[in-house]
Amino acid sequence: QKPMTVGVIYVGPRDDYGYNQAHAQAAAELKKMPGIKVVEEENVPETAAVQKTMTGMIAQDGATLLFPTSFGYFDPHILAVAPKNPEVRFSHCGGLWTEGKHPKNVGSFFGYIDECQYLNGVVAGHMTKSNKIAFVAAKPIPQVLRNINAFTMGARSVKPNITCSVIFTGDWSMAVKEAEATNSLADQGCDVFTMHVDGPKVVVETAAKRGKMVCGYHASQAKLAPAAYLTGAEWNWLTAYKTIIDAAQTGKPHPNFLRGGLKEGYVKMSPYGSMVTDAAKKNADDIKAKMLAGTFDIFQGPLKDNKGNVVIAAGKTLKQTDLELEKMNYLVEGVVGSVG
Amino acid sequence: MPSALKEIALPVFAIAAALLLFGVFVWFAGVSPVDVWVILFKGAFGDWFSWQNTLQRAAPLMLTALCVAIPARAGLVIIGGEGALVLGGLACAAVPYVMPLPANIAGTFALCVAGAIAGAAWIALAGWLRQYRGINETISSLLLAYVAIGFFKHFVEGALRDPASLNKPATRSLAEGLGIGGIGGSDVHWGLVIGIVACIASGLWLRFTASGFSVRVVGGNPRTAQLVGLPANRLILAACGLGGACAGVAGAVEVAAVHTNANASLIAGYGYAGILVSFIARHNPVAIIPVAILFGGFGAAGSLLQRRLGLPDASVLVLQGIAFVLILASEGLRMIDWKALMRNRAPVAPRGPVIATEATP
Amino acid sequence: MTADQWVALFAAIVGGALRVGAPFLFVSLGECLTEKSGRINLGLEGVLVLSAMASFGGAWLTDSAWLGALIGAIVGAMLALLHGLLCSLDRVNDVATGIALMLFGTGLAFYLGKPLIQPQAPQLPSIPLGNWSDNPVIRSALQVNALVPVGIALAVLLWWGFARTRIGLLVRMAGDSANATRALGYSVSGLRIAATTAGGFIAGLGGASLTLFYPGSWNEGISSGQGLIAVALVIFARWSPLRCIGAALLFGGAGAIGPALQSIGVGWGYHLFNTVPYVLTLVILVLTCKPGKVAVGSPGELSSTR
Amino acid sequence: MIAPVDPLPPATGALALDTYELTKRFGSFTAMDRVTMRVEPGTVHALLGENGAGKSTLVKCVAGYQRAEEGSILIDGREQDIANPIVARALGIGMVYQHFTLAPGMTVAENLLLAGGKTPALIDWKRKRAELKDFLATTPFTLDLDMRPAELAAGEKQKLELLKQLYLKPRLLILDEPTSVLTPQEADEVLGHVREFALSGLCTVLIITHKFREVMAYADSVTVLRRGKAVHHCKVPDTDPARLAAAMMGEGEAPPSEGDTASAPARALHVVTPTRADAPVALKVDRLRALGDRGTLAVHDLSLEVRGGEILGVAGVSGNGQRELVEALVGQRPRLGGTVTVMGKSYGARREENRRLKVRSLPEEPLRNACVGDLSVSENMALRDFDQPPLAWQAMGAEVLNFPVWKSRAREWIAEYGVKTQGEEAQIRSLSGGNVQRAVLARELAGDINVLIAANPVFGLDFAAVAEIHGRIRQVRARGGAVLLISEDLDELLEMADRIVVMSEGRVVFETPAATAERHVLGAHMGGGDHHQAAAA
Ligand SMILES: Nc1ncnc2c1ncn2[C@@H]1O[C@H](COP(=O)(O)OP(=O)(O)OP(=O)(O)O)[C@@H](O)[C@H]1O
Ligand SMILES: Nc1ncnc2c1ncn2[C@@H]1O[C@H](COP(=O)(O)OP(=O)(O)OP(=O)(O)O)[C@@H](O)[C@H]1O
Ligand SMILES: [Mg+2]
Ligand SMILES: [Mg+2]
Repeated sequence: QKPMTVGVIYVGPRDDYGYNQAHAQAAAELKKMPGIKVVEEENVPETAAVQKTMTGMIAQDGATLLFPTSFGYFDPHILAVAPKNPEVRFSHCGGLWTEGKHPKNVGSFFGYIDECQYLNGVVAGHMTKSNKIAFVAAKPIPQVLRNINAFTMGARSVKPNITCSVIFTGDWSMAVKEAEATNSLADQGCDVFTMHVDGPKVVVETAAKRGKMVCGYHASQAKLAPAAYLTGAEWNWLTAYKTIIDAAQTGKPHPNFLRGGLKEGYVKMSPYGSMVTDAAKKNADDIKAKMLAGTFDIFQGPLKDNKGNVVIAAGKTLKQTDLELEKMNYLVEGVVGSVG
Repeated sequence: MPSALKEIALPVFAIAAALLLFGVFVWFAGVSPVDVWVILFKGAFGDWFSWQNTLQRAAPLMLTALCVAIPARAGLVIIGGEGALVLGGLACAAVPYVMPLPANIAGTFALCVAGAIAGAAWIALAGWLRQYRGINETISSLLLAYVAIGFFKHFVEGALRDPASLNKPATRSLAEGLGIGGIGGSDVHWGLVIGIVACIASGLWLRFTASGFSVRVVGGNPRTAQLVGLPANRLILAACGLGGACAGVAGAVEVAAVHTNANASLIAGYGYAGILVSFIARHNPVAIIPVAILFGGFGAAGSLLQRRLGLPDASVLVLQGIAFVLILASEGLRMIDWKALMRNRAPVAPRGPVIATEATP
Repeated sequence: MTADQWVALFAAIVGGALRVGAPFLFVSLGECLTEKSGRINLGLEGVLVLSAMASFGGAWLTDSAWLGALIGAIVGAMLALLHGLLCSLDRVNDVATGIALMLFGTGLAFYLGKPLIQPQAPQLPSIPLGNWSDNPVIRSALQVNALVPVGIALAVLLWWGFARTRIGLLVRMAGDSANATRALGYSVSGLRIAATTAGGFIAGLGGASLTLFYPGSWNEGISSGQGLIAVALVIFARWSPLRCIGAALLFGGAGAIGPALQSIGVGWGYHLFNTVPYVLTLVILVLTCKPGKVAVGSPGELSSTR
Repeated sequence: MIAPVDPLPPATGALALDTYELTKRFGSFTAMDRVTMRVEPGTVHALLGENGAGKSTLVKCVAGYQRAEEGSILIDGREQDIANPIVARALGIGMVYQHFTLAPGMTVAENLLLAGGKTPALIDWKRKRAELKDFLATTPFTLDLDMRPAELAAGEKQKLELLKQLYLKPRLLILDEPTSVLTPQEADEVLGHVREFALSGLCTVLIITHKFREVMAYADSVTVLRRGKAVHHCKVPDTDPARLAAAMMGEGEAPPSEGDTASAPARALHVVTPTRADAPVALKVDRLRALGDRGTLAVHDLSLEVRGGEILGVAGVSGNGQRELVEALVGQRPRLGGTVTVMGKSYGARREENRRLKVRSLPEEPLRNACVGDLSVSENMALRDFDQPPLAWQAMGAEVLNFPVWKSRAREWIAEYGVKTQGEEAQIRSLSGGNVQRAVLARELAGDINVLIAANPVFGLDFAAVAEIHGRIRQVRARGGAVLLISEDLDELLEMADRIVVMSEGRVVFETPAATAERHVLGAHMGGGDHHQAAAA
């Protein structure tokens, strides 16, 4: 049988210690699977170029399944190419596919990594001495805000007086700005850091240099700062990849809407660093167990944003799958910063 | 060698040499140069698909290159086309916020006009700063480009943001009928035609009309232009405005044909690539067309190079770098009188008394 | 806002100026030297990125940050030498060549730098200038890049050299009048190539400061256009190496304002804050330029000064 | 290196220069063809020749700026390989180039020091400035060490050029057209000093000039170059301007009927038909003000009138606002105040006014001021009226250029004005200086003219070209046009003008009919009444 050709498209360099690397690691696993051929292209901007890359993978390489992994690839690029190639399956990472609105040969998958950020927050809450923690973020978009809020709420579940300062750099990858943001936050007395940028390497190293602690993101950065790394929120894309490929190989319908958190194996935590206290570990592990059991909800009322407005009414609980969470546009109480 | 032949032959030699050098380069990386050459050709010009790929990438470059070329003919080196492009895109996306547009070709035209005006104003500002405040336009246009990008992001992520654009801040999408579609069902959108028409039109304008000729006079020697009473300031502003308008249209076309809204992906470096395209075309608007296609071809081929040979994406940057360095260098060799050089090589019998030419100074 | 926050804000801006300003200092000194000889090098962006990669790689391979910085500087000098050689050909435009070399330099750096994204390399030491204070914020803000004193020394050296050494006067003469230089029997191209190369060496140290001190690792987004903007810095500094120090600190400080304000909760318009250095440069140009006049100190042969 | 056979020549004092069959080619063009000549030590030797005769090429080879392909240069009888200016300087050869070789942005002190050749690697400015001050005290010129050449007037620059060479204590001093930017008084001052220098045995002087007056007054011997060949050598006492002119022109051609020398016979030929006093005022400048490059007022409330059929000469030492006046008149410099009227109508140098009021100009340095070097001869010839029929026709709302008409008219003008060019399609920058001037002349003198503004129109041209251009300007006058002739050459003004005004420090300080004008009176006013006046009085 002819091997199935799978195309993977990255928006940045494959080995960025971050978002793209998490995908590239899964792609590397795919390559080892029998009957699968992988073609890859990195640093593909979210312009007409990605449309050309997709059609090129289809026309020139014979790809029948594509993983365009950047959020910005979906609209309009995948939506422009997919209808012209109904026999090809498109699996977008980012979670935008809507029943009835988007083609059937397109699907999206994403992970509830805010669960891991919540756990990051719990560990941070135990470890912080100044009761000030920090988040270096790229842009004030729902995905990022959800992580900031989860991190803050995790920490405040330990000590309710903790504040989390956030700085938006404005770009997904801008090394000097990220370092500067980290330093500013350190100057303000923050002592545990996490981030949501494409390549967390700079933040991790800068924070470690300032003698602060960090929680990682995207992939494990433990190697970069073994003494400062508490734990981290990691993707595990292989789970989603395999589900989608299985469907394609067996001729099952294309899984259009895939989501998962810790329970489904879409995300995972980095192993705890050596200085994490037992109390912190225990608290985090307990919550993690509840998450794995499906009995823990991060976002439940009453919840106020940092301007004092009630954003989730008392008694209301938003499940992870609730689409309202994907429209988040506020920072919860305890976050120092504004959405702009 | 007839000069027209030389004009073509030298860049062609330069590209051939660049390919050769690049072959050596990848050979060090353990990849067969022959494979690389074959794939480069296939990826850029091998079949109709590759051609579409190449042309599609070339389209915005033609317009951003005009943003360098037209002011250059008026004597200005503008390198801030990126700023005009993003503002053009922003203006195009902003129009529907302020007035209703018919969802047809007239509406699309209005969008392009909005983009053109924004781009024109931005580059004309650089021209104005030069003419009236004595500020070097190369520097000011570069600075203005950074400022424009700041504005662009500020508005796209702020006042003009579509609340529904959740994780990728963008303006509201254009209505269905306002978009620019593909030519005859192909993937290549009408932006290519706009680019080619703009190149040819500005070429004709510069060559055959009185105002175009005036711009060339101003660019060739501003003092002479003043002597014969040409309104140098107005002509320079016009040239800047036209160039900026082209870049602005490039932004509008990117929005209307590709993105359907303005978002940060618009900042893709087309403005900077346009600088090189224009210089290599020697600021000749018509020559911009083939050079932009060559540039597009590099991009298209680079994509295939990654997928087939697993070379990193940067390899095409290296190839472009080598190629453009060599093409520019060949410009320096163009003026050499090869015939005279050959003749000088021939030994000349000394006619004077034979004295040792070495002496104690 | 509490006093502590004010101190932190102030420290963040001063510290930021020192940290972010270091690469600006080196590229502006490199560009200053290049422009004094009558040539513009827009390709310093390429030099900066390539030397950033080379210093990181060098430090990683030799296990010595200082050797890495030297390697970076030498690689920067080589790329600048290429620029110098190309521009000395007839009819070769320095702006276009600069952009082509920017492409070439970054391409080469990204290509060769792929295996360097993951590793960590030894870092340059920092000089604790803040030990007088017991405020940890001030102490950390004044942890100064060991290359900064080198840069300041270079600035003084250049300033002194331009005024009172033969080679300095000759470089200035090449930048002021090619004819005069030729009439004295010196090679204009030779002087310019030498100055461009030396400028690349200095700018290369800026690359080293990026990857070996701050932010201190190699990745493809390491430079945010510092090399390209060097041209503006030099104009800002009116071609004086001493004023380059001020210009670099100002650009660095302006870059630090946005994050510093956000860290105390002022979050509006950070994209606009990011444009502050560019707007400031424009404002200064508007205030200092006069139509039809060449500023004192600007090299007469420079294509960017009419 | 070969061991010296003869004892070394004395390292100081005037040297003897010989060239033997020196040949220099540029591509296929032989600029200097087997030139053999001898310059005796301690003399002033003049080189004469038409434009492009190869004078500059010859001396550049001696000064190491260019290298001859064949032949040899002998210094004190020994052949020397002068590979570059540094070697030349070591041999004691100093040269003042035809074009300024100053660094405009560096101070006078720095310029002098670098020219010194023996600049130490590290400079002790205190000592060096003292040295320079002492040196300046030994010369008749005064210059501020801290000024920059960009701020100096042309005459001062020329003095600085000379100082640069004198500072070296040269054994052979080469001057390439040193007086073209000086007033007669300044020229006399400079040449007098140089001649003294030579006669004292300190150095040999080789001087290039177009002015017979200077040759006759200051040179001991003269060599005439013609089309790259040395055609005539003689001692000055044994010759006269007519014979030199004949040698320059070639034997078969007629000697010039007039030249830039204003020698007595030439002036006698100059028949002045007086301007009718009731002729209308064609050009009226009223209290014109304009800034100079340094931002100071260069033209101070200047007023003047030129009537139709009149040539008004404007005399003055360069740097007294003449250039700024011309630029303000023709639109190359903003006017700060005052009015300019042509035929009673206000004139702002706009294109439409130029055409309606029939104003034309012949600026100095035509390639810099009146041409676009990259454009062709025919395009340059069309600059005045390319947007008018028949050179352009209206089509689709735009003026479309009608190139065949441009070309045919350019061909006619090329023939009429004798422009030497490879064709009307050749780039104008490939033409020689004189031919560029002719091409501009053809363009500017076409059709009716009310006002012609001419600035140094014959600067650096040979006398045949000078005669031709002067003739054409007189024709404008004869046809009733008003001519404003700005020139740094008093002789030219005395010969051409009906009336002369003197400009000093941006003002008109003196006016006189040309017929009764006296050199020394003009000179005194040009000097502005300070030390120049003392010298003239
Ligand atoms: N850029 C150029 N391209 C081609 N030929 C040139 C160029 N510059 C000069 N020439 C040639 O050199 C000659 C012009 O030299 P130059 O300007 O010194 O003239 P000249 O000898 O002083 O003559 P004139 O008496 O007319 O001033 C022309 O004959 C021309 O053919
Ligand atoms: N660098 C050059 N390239 C080509 N042709 C040249 C060059 N320099 C001089 N020539 C040509 O050589 C001829 C002699 O030039 P040269 O400058 O010696 O004339 P000249 O006698 O000094 O004239 P002028 O009185 O105008 O100064 C001219 O025709 C000129 O065009
Ligand atoms: Mg000459
Ligand atoms: Mg000449």
